[in-house]
Amino acid sequence: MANSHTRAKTQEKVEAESEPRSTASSDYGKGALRQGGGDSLNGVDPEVAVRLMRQMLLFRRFEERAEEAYAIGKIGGFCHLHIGQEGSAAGTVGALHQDDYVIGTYREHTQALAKGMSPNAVMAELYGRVGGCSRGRGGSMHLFDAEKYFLGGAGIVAGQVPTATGVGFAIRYRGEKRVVLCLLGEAALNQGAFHEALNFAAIWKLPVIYAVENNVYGMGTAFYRVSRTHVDDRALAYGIPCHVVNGQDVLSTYTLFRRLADEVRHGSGPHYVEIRTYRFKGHSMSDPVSGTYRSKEEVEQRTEEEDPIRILKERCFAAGVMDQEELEGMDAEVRKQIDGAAQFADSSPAPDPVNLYDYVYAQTSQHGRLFLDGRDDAPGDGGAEA
Amino acid sequence: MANSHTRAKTQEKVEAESEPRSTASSDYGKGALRQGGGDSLNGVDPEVAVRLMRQMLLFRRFEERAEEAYAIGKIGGFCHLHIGQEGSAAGTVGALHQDDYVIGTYREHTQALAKGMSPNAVMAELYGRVGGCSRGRGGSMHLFDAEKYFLGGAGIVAGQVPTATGVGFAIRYRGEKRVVLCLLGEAALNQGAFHEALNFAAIWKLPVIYAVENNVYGMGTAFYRVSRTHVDDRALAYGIPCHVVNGQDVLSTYTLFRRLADEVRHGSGPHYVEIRTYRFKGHSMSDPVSGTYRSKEEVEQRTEEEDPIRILKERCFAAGVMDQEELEGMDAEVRKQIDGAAQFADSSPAPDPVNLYDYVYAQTSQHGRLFLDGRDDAPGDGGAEA
Amino acid sequence: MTPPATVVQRPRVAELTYREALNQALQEEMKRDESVFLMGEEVAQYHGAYKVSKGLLEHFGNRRVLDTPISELGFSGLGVGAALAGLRPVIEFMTFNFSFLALDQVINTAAKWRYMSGGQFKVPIVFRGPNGAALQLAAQHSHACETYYFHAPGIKVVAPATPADAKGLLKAAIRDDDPVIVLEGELLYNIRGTVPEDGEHIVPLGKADVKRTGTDLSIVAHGRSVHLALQAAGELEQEGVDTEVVDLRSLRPLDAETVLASVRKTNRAICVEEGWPFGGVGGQVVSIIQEEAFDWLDAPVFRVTQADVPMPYAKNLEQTAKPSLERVVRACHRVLYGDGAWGDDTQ
Amino acid sequence: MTPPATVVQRPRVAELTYREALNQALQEEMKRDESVFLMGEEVAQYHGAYKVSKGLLEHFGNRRVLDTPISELGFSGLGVGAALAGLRPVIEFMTFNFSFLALDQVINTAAKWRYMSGGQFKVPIVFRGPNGAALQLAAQHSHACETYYFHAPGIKVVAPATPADAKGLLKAAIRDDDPVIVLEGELLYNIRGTVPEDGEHIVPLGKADVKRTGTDLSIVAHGRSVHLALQAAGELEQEGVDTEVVDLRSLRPLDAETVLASVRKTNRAICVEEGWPFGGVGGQVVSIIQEEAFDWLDAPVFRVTQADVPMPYAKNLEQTAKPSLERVVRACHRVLYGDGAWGDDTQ
Ligand SMILES: Cc1ncc(C[n+]2csc(CCOP(=O)(O)OP(=O)(O)O)c2C)c(N)n1
Ligand SMILES: Cc1ncc(C[n+]2csc(CCOP(=O)(O)OP(=O)(O)O)c2C)c(N)n1
Ligand SMILES: [Mg+2]
Ligand SMILES: [Mg+2]
Repeated sequence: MANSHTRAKTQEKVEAESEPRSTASSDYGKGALRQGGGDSLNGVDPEVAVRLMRQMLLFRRFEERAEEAYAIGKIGGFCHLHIGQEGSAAGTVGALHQDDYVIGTYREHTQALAKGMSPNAVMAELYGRVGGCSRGRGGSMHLFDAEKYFLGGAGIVAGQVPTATGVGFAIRYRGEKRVVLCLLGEAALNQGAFHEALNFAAIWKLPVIYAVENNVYGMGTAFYRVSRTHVDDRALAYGIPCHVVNGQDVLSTYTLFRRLADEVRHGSGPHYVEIRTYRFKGHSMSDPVSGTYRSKEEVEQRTEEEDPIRILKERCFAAGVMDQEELEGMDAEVRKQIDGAAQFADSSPAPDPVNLYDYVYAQTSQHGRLFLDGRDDAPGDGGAEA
Repeated sequence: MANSHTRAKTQEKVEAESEPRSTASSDYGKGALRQGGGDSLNGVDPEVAVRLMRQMLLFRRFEERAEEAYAIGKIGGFCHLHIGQEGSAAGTVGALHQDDYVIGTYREHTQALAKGMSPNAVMAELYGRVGGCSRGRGGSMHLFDAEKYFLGGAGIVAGQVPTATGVGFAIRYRGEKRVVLCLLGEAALNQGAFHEALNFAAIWKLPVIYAVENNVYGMGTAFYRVSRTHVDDRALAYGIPCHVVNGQDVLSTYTLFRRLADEVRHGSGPHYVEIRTYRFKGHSMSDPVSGTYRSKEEVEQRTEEEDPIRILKERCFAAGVMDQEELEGMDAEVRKQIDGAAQFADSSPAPDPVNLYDYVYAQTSQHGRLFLDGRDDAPGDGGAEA
Repeated sequence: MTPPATVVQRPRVAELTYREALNQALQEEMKRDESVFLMGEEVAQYHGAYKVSKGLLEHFGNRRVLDTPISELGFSGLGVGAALAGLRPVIEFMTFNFSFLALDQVINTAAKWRYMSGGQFKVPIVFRGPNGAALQLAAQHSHACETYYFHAPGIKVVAPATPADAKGLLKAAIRDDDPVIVLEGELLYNIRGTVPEDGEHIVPLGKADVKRTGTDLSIVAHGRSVHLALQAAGELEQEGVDTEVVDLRSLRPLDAETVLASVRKTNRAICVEEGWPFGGVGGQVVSIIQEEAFDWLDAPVFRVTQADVPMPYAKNLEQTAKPSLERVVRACHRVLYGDGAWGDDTQ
Repeated sequence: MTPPATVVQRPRVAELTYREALNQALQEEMKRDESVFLMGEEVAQYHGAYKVSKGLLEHFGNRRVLDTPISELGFSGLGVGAALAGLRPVIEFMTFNFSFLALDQVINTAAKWRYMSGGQFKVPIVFRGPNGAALQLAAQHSHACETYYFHAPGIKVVAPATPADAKGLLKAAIRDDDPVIVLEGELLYNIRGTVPEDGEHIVPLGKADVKRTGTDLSIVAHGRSVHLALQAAGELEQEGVDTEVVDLRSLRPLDAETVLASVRKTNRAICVEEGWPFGGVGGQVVSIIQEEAFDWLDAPVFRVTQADVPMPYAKNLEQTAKPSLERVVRACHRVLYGDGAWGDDTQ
């Protein structure tokens, strides 16, 4: 299998217990990331390859539209795009079963779409409308869909890592054959929450896959500036098997996650994957694409060489499962879908302010006051019979 | 060197940078802990050996007296004894220079004494008297001595690890040739604070030695129940050299820390040491010595076989630097010293309640109220000229 | 003390400690609902640092009673995740002093997932453990943490004062679909009281309890301070003062109506709490009273709190720092017998 | 607005933004004192997420301006350790929303080391950064964190409303020997105002500032709410109401005397704040007013706060949730023109 590599803790006892099943490959290291366009589908089913292509196109067009909508003020607040990292959304989330859980970061539009959430509902959420997947309460950073088992949309760096681990706990508690995928950025590795959570997953053998999207930077800070070790070293301290995959190569990513999800579902305990990728845009809409912490040349070169869509395109063409015309047709379809999403978002109404106090609690209080802001419009919950 | 072992991260780049200078020895593993009584001083100066013996006797007698005083109500609150772990107090703190910093846990009576603090002031603190080293404000868990560079006495598990790291930062900032020793228990490794701090020490090459006293249990929980990896695996994730030493053998401990402190003082960056030891008493005064989470047999056997005082005694006798009579004479002196400490504590007055508001802030406020409890006795700070 | 209002038919009662009452609540709810589990430091093999979970491991096994590493942020977040996925975790903080480390998970995840998801997720989780100063545990181990939790919408907070309330409120908390903080009194675990054995003994969240009726003065308190208030009421009775003691029981929801009804009757009130004054519970209660019963007040509402200092270790300093019977009585006197020119004397 | 009282001789002044004023304070203090350094996420190469530290790396080098990993607990604790060892760290939280993760180090170490050591150690550290909701950042990124900090003795808290106060308070905070929390208004960074260029422009901690004098009504506010209060005062002026605006500037120490003097003059007051009500700043101010100026009050003191909900994302909901000019004016009207039977209307 190209572009993925696995390491396990060298210490005997732990290795014996964790039984990493990944086959180590020899292309680990700096070169791995540059070996994108292969000449085959690496054993991936052609139908799957086509589906992944469609997904990645959808993600790209969605994000481009979000960028436009932000520029004209239809979207507010923070907005973090995933452009350049589509391979990791499609290859990770796309490799799961429908009833597997996913929790992501604030850079999660595509992850939500990959889990099957409707582009309409996601776009409407970015617009802050009632038709949004979080009814306009969450916005870009806080997308949710309980029915699709998409749990967020978490805005505190690494905050979702314990949460995901707890979902894994619930799966094991009920004896289910499910997986929870926890997506995080490489900068989250420096948060204590990450460490505490991984230790739990290790000691209780929880069915969690930690997928670290290493896009080189956390805001303006390159990982090497805030760590003396590599991304794939960090989980070894807990005895969790570590894998590295080239996220720009969606087929490798997909293949690895398919296998790991299967293992986890059958009781392997947690896995940890470094997905090597690159963010083509700024950290958020207010961050310049280049100039401050990375050079224009760097961004241009990597955007040019490591576009996951181009890489898959070349593979699909080479394998003969798709040609230029089909691709263009697919893209046209996707664009239409995104137009529809934007229209849906536009026509969905803003939430009614009278519902401001909804969803804070399960229900208004039968006794006592839940809200003490003294506003007339606050639900008049509370007491009376005293 | 007997009973100490060093590991460094295997990854090339990091190894090259961290240049661990410890000589690896082959006695790493379960056996190491049982090899206490050697037949020589392992190159340690006889005078030093005698000093370490005196120190350990002082610690033992101090703790025994604290235990008695607690039983009759002279000491209140939580009280955590270090009996059985004297070798690690003497061998770590005792290996430092006077102007090196130390910060410890709530189990720090002996660590404070090892840093040269007066038994009188420490005992008086346990008694809650103004003559105490924290003027009666801190108690057993919060011993301080600014002049001796003893910074606490920290009651939140792992809370002192970032603090110590910051002291290391200050040392480097000023370009001083000093070391900060951070003492912690093995259970602290599961706190996020530990991880965040170690990463800082690694990336900024701070002059900190993290000394983990692995006494097997954190309260009633054996480390293997809350970790799949070993104590000495945890710092590898940051590229910090890891060492293991038998804390029941004070000479090995001393020798290792002397060397590491020297390296750190000369710019090596941080070191991490697992000190293998055992707690002979309960976690605190309310915790039974055995029965709940460890058997009577276990405690008896280890107390018998691994008493650091007995081990050093045998070495000293074997090396001819001390005989039974001298030892007894030393013990009698130490006991007298402790009697004096208890007398001092007893005769030191309780703090005067009129000083309740002292030391909360640098000074009472010139403007505005610092204290809002509406008490007549609160300093009448604040405003006026409005 | 009035018996809890929810108990309809005459239940079997037992004389239990506060600790045993909490233990019974846990046992009953774990029996009743397979999705309830207990997690925390030393809760299983050690039966809890304060022995609240005695026997639970033996009864329910290590699937449902779990010892954790010392990772407050981690296991709090783990609990939230488990709750999101449909379980009903009860998380024990060995003491609430250590919960500062977990605050982000409580405020930013537990309290917000329902809201941010537009109501799609619920977070039925209980965080419980001892709160407030015990004896000579010094500054890092003597926090009353009310303020840190009741401040944030999305969270509920209760603080039982008696064994019966401890059982009834913990059961209500476990059954509640929102995150509930249960602040147990570290010094209350050994107090005894009558507790309904009834498995359906629920004290609803948000209902204050008038623990003593009176006409001259209201003392508003919660948790351990209720006992101080009752003692003070006893002393004042000697002087012919008839004191009403309102035990808030819940801090959020807050039963303003019971407080207001009491003050409208007595026209005078004080608030007693174990915590610090800035941003304390008292300020909130005072605000409500003066906003909504301004015309009924014959005197300002005074507050008795811990001295505004970190808790000292020395026994005598600690006693001085804690709210005392004497201070409570003195505040009552001030409210009762002030010279009627409120304000001058305090300048 | 009155010029700061400490400036004696007529200083050179400049028209600066709040951001520039903070930057100037940092520059001046770093020049003045070698032991002052700045540490936080993106403060060096990126000049801070809000560009407050622009130019500092270039000026002072990476020894004194340090980018950190995303480890709030870690770098806060690091700062405390550095302070204990004699430095004067300025710690930037990218926003105070992330400071929950660091709370334990602030409350349990920074605030207590002096006390627990019987006065042997000082902890001269500043924690600063944007506080309060900005625009549509939703529930996890819109906290006003006053309550979490001013609650604990050992800590000081300030919240400047203007560029001049921002400079003067930050400088005072850096020179102070206790831990000081500087709550900067996330939406204030771009406001402009006159700022003394004087390197000794210090606004002492604990001194409120009467930003507008008036005789009919007092509005007590801090930070961004001061601007809302001033706007409201302008509106009320049209109606012939003469409003006094007291800018607390410091929340701890709290300048109760200035508040009380104002209320004793106007006999009516409201409190405005960006945060949530339970345990908020308003409750504290109300308590003091009614305890110490009871007889001067002609009406209850009402509070205007953020709606008691997590901050919603949608623009219109967010606007509804925030304290607005309209709500402030309405509260003033209530206090001014209530029917004099305070309490009935609110039941
Ligand atoms: C605890 C916390 N600290 C700081 C931030 C501000 N912040 C948001 S994203 C981010 C960078 C995260 O980088 P990374 O984890 O690599 O994810 P990426 O943005 O690259 O996808 C920072 C510092 C935050 N949201 N939470
Ligand atoms: C954050 C935090 N959680 C829990 C506690 C309660 N507690 C005090 S000591 C201790 C065990 C610590 O064990 P270890 O670190 O191994 O040190 P030892 O007591 O063995 O010396 C616990 C759980 C605490 N003080 N702080
Ligand atoms: Mg990144
Ligand atoms: Mg231990």
